[in-house]
Amino acid sequence: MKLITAIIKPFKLEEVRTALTDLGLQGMTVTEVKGYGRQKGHTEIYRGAEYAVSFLPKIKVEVVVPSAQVEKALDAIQRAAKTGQIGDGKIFVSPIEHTVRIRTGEADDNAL
Amino acid sequence: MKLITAIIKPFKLEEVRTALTDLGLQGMTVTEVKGYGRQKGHTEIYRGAEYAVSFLPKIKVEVVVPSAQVEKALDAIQRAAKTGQIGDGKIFVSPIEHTVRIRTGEADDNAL
Amino acid sequence: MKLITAIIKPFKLEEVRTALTDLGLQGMTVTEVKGYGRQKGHTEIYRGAEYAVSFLPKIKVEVVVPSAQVEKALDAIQRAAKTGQIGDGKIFVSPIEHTVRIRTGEADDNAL
Amino acid sequence: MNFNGLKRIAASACTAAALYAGSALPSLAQDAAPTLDTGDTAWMLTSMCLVLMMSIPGLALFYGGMVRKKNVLSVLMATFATICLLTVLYVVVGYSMAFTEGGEYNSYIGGFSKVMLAGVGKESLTGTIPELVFMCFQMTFAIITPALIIGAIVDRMKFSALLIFMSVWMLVVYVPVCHWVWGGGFLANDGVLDFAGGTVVHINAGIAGLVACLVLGRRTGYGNESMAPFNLVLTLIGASLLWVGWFGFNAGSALGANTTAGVAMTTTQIATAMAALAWMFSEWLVHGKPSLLGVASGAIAGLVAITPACGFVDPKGALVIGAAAGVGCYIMSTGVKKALGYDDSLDVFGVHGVGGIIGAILTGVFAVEAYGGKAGLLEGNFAQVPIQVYGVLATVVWCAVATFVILMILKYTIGIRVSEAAEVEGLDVALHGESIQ
Amino acid sequence: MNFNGLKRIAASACTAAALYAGSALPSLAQDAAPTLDTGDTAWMLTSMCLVLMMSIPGLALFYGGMVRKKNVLSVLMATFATICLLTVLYVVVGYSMAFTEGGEYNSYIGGFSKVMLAGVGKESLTGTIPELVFMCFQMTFAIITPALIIGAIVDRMKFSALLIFMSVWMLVVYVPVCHWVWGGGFLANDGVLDFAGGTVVHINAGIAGLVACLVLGRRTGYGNESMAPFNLVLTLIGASLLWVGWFGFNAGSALGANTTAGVAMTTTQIATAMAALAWMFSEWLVHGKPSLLGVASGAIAGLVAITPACGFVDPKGALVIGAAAGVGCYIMSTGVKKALGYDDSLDVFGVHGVGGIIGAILTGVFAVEAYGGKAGLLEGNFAQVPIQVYGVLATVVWCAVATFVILMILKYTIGIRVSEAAEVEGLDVALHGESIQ
Amino acid sequence: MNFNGLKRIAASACTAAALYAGSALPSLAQDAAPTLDTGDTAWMLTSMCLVLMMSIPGLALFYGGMVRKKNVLSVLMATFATICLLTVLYVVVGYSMAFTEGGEYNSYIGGFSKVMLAGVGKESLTGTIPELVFMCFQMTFAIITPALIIGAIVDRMKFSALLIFMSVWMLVVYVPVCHWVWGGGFLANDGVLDFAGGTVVHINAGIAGLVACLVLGRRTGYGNESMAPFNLVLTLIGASLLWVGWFGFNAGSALGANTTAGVAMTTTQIATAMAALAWMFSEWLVHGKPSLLGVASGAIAGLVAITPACGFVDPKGALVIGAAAGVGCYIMSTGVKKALGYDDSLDVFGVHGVGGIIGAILTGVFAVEAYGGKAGLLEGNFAQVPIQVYGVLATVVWCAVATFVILMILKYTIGIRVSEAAEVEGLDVALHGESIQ
Ligand SMILES: Nc1ncnc2c1ncn2[C@@H]1O[C@H](COP(=O)(O)OP(=O)(O)O)[C@@H](O)[C@H]1O
Ligand SMILES: Nc1ncnc2c1ncn2[C@@H]1O[C@H](COP(=O)(O)OP(=O)(O)O)[C@@H](O)[C@H]1O
Ligand SMILES: Nc1ncnc2c1ncn2[C@@H]1O[C@H](COP(=O)(O)OP(=O)(O)O)[C@@H](O)[C@H]1O
Repeated sequence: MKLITAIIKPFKLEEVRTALTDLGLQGMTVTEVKGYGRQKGHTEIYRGAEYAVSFLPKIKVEVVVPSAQVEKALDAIQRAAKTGQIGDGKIFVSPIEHTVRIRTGEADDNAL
Repeated sequence: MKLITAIIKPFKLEEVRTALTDLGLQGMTVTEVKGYGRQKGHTEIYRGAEYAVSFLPKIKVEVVVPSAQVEKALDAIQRAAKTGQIGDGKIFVSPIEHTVRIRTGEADDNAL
Repeated sequence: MKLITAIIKPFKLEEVRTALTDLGLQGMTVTEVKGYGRQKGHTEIYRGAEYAVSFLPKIKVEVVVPSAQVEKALDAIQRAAKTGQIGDGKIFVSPIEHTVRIRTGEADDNAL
Repeated sequence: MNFNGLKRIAASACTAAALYAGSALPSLAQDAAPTLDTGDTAWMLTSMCLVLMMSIPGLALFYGGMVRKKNVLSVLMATFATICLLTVLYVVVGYSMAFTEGGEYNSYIGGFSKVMLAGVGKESLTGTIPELVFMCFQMTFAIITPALIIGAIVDRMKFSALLIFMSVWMLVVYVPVCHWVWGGGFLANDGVLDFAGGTVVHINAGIAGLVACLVLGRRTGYGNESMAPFNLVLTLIGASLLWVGWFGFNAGSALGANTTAGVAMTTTQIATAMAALAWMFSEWLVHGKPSLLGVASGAIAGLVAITPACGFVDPKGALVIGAAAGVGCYIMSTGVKKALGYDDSLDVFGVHGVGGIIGAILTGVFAVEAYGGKAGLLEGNFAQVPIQVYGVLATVVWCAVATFVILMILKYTIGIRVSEAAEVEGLDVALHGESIQ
Repeated sequence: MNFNGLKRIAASACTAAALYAGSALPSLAQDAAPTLDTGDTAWMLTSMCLVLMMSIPGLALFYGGMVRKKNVLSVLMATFATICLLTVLYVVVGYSMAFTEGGEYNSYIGGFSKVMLAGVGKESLTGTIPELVFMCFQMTFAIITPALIIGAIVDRMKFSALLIFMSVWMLVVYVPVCHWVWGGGFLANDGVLDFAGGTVVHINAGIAGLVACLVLGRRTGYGNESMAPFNLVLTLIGASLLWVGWFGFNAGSALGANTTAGVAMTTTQIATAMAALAWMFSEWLVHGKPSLLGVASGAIAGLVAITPACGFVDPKGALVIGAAAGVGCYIMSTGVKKALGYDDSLDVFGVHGVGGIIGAILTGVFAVEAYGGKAGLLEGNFAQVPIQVYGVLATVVWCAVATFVILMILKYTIGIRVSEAAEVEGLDVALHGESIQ
Repeated sequence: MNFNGLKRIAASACTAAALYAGSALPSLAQDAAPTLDTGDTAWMLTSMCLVLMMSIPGLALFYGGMVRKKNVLSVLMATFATICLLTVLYVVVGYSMAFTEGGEYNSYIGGFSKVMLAGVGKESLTGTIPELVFMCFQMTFAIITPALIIGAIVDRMKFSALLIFMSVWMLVVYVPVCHWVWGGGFLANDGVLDFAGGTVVHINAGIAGLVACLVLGRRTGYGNESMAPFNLVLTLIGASLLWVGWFGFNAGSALGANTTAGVAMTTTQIATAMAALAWMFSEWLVHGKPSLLGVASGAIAGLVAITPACGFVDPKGALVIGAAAGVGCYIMSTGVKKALGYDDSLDVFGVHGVGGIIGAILTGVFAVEAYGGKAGLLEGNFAQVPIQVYGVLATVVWCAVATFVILMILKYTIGIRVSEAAEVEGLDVALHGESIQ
């Protein structure tokens, strides 16, 4: 199994979720994160005090998939999350050695 | 070392924490996340506009443990987090190659 | 590529970010997390009801770097995040097998 | 003389009830030079504070809690800045155009004799209160009415365009209609009943809101993205302060601490509660759950609908008006809006427009001579309802046309809508460089 | 006649102080037909607004900020909906049963002569103010009292059961006790002193809260899970608005802008501040840290305790009453509650019940003839304290029994508690389909 | 006799306008024993509530929204606890020292004849209102003034030191200056004009804030870490309630529901709106974006600047004063503060100090005889401006010296600043054991 971690623009979450479920992936975990990168942030000014906000709101989508489905998933995510604008985000793939479904104790692919 | 990532129901956090500390694990990091899966969400209606809330609040517990302790830890988490109801969550195990304790510079198992 | 995950004290974020950008690392993702460890929490009392708050606010910095740069990055983070006080946090290194830049489709090191 | 007479007309329109019942404001009833009544003045000073509180923080919070997090501050800003700008504008010219003799055009608009409050001296009185207090009280009506429109254009209107629109709209739409009804204009003379501003304030704002949201177009993502309210706690605070402040609006429109104020307070409380329940139970029936946003919206609908009626009807009438407003506004703000697909974002038309029309017409039905000096349909006066309808139509037509023209001119000159990028980023950061943490 | 006399008793109960001191309300003191006083009316119109503001948003926020995030909206909803429902109920029958002649049962309950405000005309007066204003003012008391009980049953009561309970409780518990003390019932005749409602409002609500939380049972997870307040900023806003609004409650109970109102305002401000400090320092001593929730709770305790006394005691008495309430309520709401283990979630009994009892009894101790026309223990009148205790007991017994019976009937018919699943999910989503983001 | 005369001076200082215009308060103008006016009393009861609302929740929220999340509750706590502590202190000794005859030292400080309100009976009057109401009204001024200073010392001052500082400061700085201007002290006799407290309240608080932030030093991380406001929604609510409540402060200072109150209400509304716009547009020009914090800050600046002038100037004067305050305070709170590098955290000096000075001096310029009975520079009275400057200087010098000494003594005894660890953790948890979720 692999863990696919995608950092995307917040308003793209719904599209990404649909793209993944269309592949038959039935679960994912998302986190509100802040991202720093090529996309520049903005400046806020409060009574003359300027604060550069260089971290922008992003959504991290984590989905663990059977190794076989990694390609399709990467594809789907990229297509769904892409706007072509700077700041679209990244996708990272890393290994998962073992998975357990807490409710049933099922393991690995059966746990997904 | 391994990173054990558990997605659990929020009100189970205390039990899971105790279960882990009882094993002598002295640290962990938790994140508020939203989960999508078999457990169905709810619908909110504001002045007739319906919004399906399909992501449910979950807690992500991350704990890095010496490889030797992975089994015990998985066990402890599963027992503590289980309600038997759909939505109890998952546990994922992934490899950690290197660890550093910022304060002391200690490395790997000594850093945990 | 490697994923470097650093759990640090919130007010150290700016310093860590600068340290990393000084290395030419152009991106990172941060998450507000809560940490449990040797550093003790505090107690809150509301009308006599005491609640022990054992999870402390921390910041999780995640940066994916080319394997070659791991050492330099670890160093930089440790130097920037260190106060010498208990609770400074940890740094974990884990493998990343594949990376994609959503905007361009570029892969691996080029995607960073 | 003319001048004094005019003032008395201005006042009497508001206190028709008192006048006809003939005694509540003795100094108005007789022709002797009026003298200051400290009790009436105390209540009107208080009423001005209450109505101002309706706008800030009341209305600002009521609206602010309903938008998405990224736009909350922009809604508060739009409301607060509008209040400030229109306060100045009203003092400079608005009051004069609303409440002075307009010469040959007096049926339609007042004159400029009191520009910059010229001749409104410290000792000058309106009825039994200082004219300056009367002016301040009327000002609070003139500034909240345009502010109500904000609910229809949130999340997408340019701030600069908003300020210009508000200024022009107050002078071209609010002030004339106010003059028609309360300043001695043609609607007053034709016998239209509007105790505290159902027509002048709410129908006016409601129609303008509808036109504005149509001209502006829908919010980006409307129908697809979730636009669930950020924090209904703010909306609840706002609705509550609107309710409390509304007693200054309605009972204050008696222009004194008299029995008419007592009637207005009672009918307002009854209709508001009834409308809130009506909306809540309708929703409970239809969607299976009663909601906080629903009960709060119902309360506002009731406040709106009782506004023109509060000094003219009795408790029973107030109950019916409240029930009708609760159900009527619920249907318009949910089913009908969805069906027609326009994005009246926070239901300015659905609540203020619809509620105002329901209230204006039912005033003609439930007016009770013993309470407000005017008989309604139920007391056999068949003439009143048509007059009320006529007042509504006059306002709707003028407001719709004028609002449309103003917005079109702005649209093709400076532009009225922010860029899509700004809309996605959120107006708080894009327009004001601020954000909620 | 009887009718007028009754009204005067109703009023005089509230203004005992004024009456005995014999002059503050001249039009009441003599038998000549009372005439409207615009100053008194202005203050009473204002007072009604202030007391309404205590409930919404005051009380709603005070309670809402203390629960967990998932239940905040449900607390606001319970308060707001209760206010609306009871407003209608009070107009329909509550006012009549509280303030009219009850015939042979008059010592216990009023009659139905003013059902739907029959005969409460525009011109009818109570003392020097319109009866409609008096009715609205009294209504705000009748709607906030049941709303206070909400603090004891948050996070677990069914919304439908809550609405029914509130309605029945107002008619079966509040209205009779109000009649006993202010409507010419037996407690008034026996000389019980309760200037603004320590017994009628606070002991009543406090006892009902205790019974309700016992019948309902503890919140799921009580003692194990953290139930730390979501956002004390809301609680601070609520406490502040309660404090400000309480001047309408206490000084408004003078039924006019007179010297008695001045006394009530002064003693209220003093006792409140003193109680807040007393709670804060007790806590500082015991737990090592002064807290915002503590100082705010102390302020409410002081407001509660001075309520029955505010028109009868002098500044020194107010200081002592405040100090006693601050310390007493602190002990009951923290140590004692913990020891006994009942889940009076937001301390309705600990603050309103205990504070009300302390205040009621100390009124009998510190009453000063020169201020309120009644001598207390310190001035050698040994009779008053026993009378006060008797008043407290009568209320406690009736309230406890009636509340218990009502809840039991509901429990075994429609049920009063939500499912555990709903409790875990949170009432905002489970009951109202809404949430705070 | 002396006693009555003194009271009249006390009152007349506040109502100079009324007196000179010679009629608004007839019972004061003539020497006959004054009688209670229910209308005046109604307005003053209301005004006390409004001014209290300015402090809690107004000021608490205005400040609380501007700090970082970890310190919000500590700001609310500091404000609320200060209000409570000073209420008690004012009743015990403050009122007496401010408003009684001080014998040979009377030019500088009052006496102790009314300690614990001795002799302030139920029936005793000040002008046409109960003295107890006058005392409560004055109390609200005495408690908000020290509370204003909190904005300068947030995020770093010890709570215990804060309470002691507030208590001593009220007695050593506020009370004397209040006596100088309103209690028959030397500034009143020298003809300094301060209608509602520009000097007594705002310059006083502003200077004390500046001294305090200099003695305390900057917040840890100032200039490096982001100290962006946590939630400007709270600040907006606070600013709005301050604005609404300020009518009690300014129009209430007429001590009655009279034409002077009407003037004060009008000029206050105009200057506030104008100042808000002035700040907003300055900012828009300089930084390219108009901000909510800016427009709200401008409104407060305008309220501050019009305070000394509100009963003396006409609408035109109010417009100019507002504009001057908006621009002046904007410059001081942004550019200048940054340049000088002191950490007046929430701009107590920049807004209250600067605004108060601008207002005090411009009062001497724009005073209009027909409105306030006093001619200003524009009407050819060249004497007034120097007198105003003299009043400002006297206050600045005394306030600066006394504040510095008090803080130094505290610094070298119990200490005034929390540990850096506590500052990093946040005062909510460190000092009060509470937090916002
Ligand atoms: N090396 C990295 N490690 C972790 N996250 C990264 C890295 N680089 C970029 N990101 C994440 O991806 C987001 C988008 O990256 P950015 O450089 O702004 O645009 P783009 O991906 O289009 O080049 C960033 O906001 C950050 O959250
Ligand atoms: N493939 C997955 N990758 C990442 N997280 C997942 C995945 N599947 C489920 N989860 C997480 O586990 C939670 C519980 O899963 P769900 O299917 O609802 O119940 P159960 O685990 O009992 O089958 C989800 O809310 C989600 O956060
Ligand atoms: N085994 C672990 N797995 C994951 N996170 C950990 C682990 N141990 C510590 N942490 C994180 O590191 C933070 C600091 O650890 P702590 O033991 O408090 O101090 P120190 O790192 O100085 O020994 C914790 O708050 C927690 O977030």
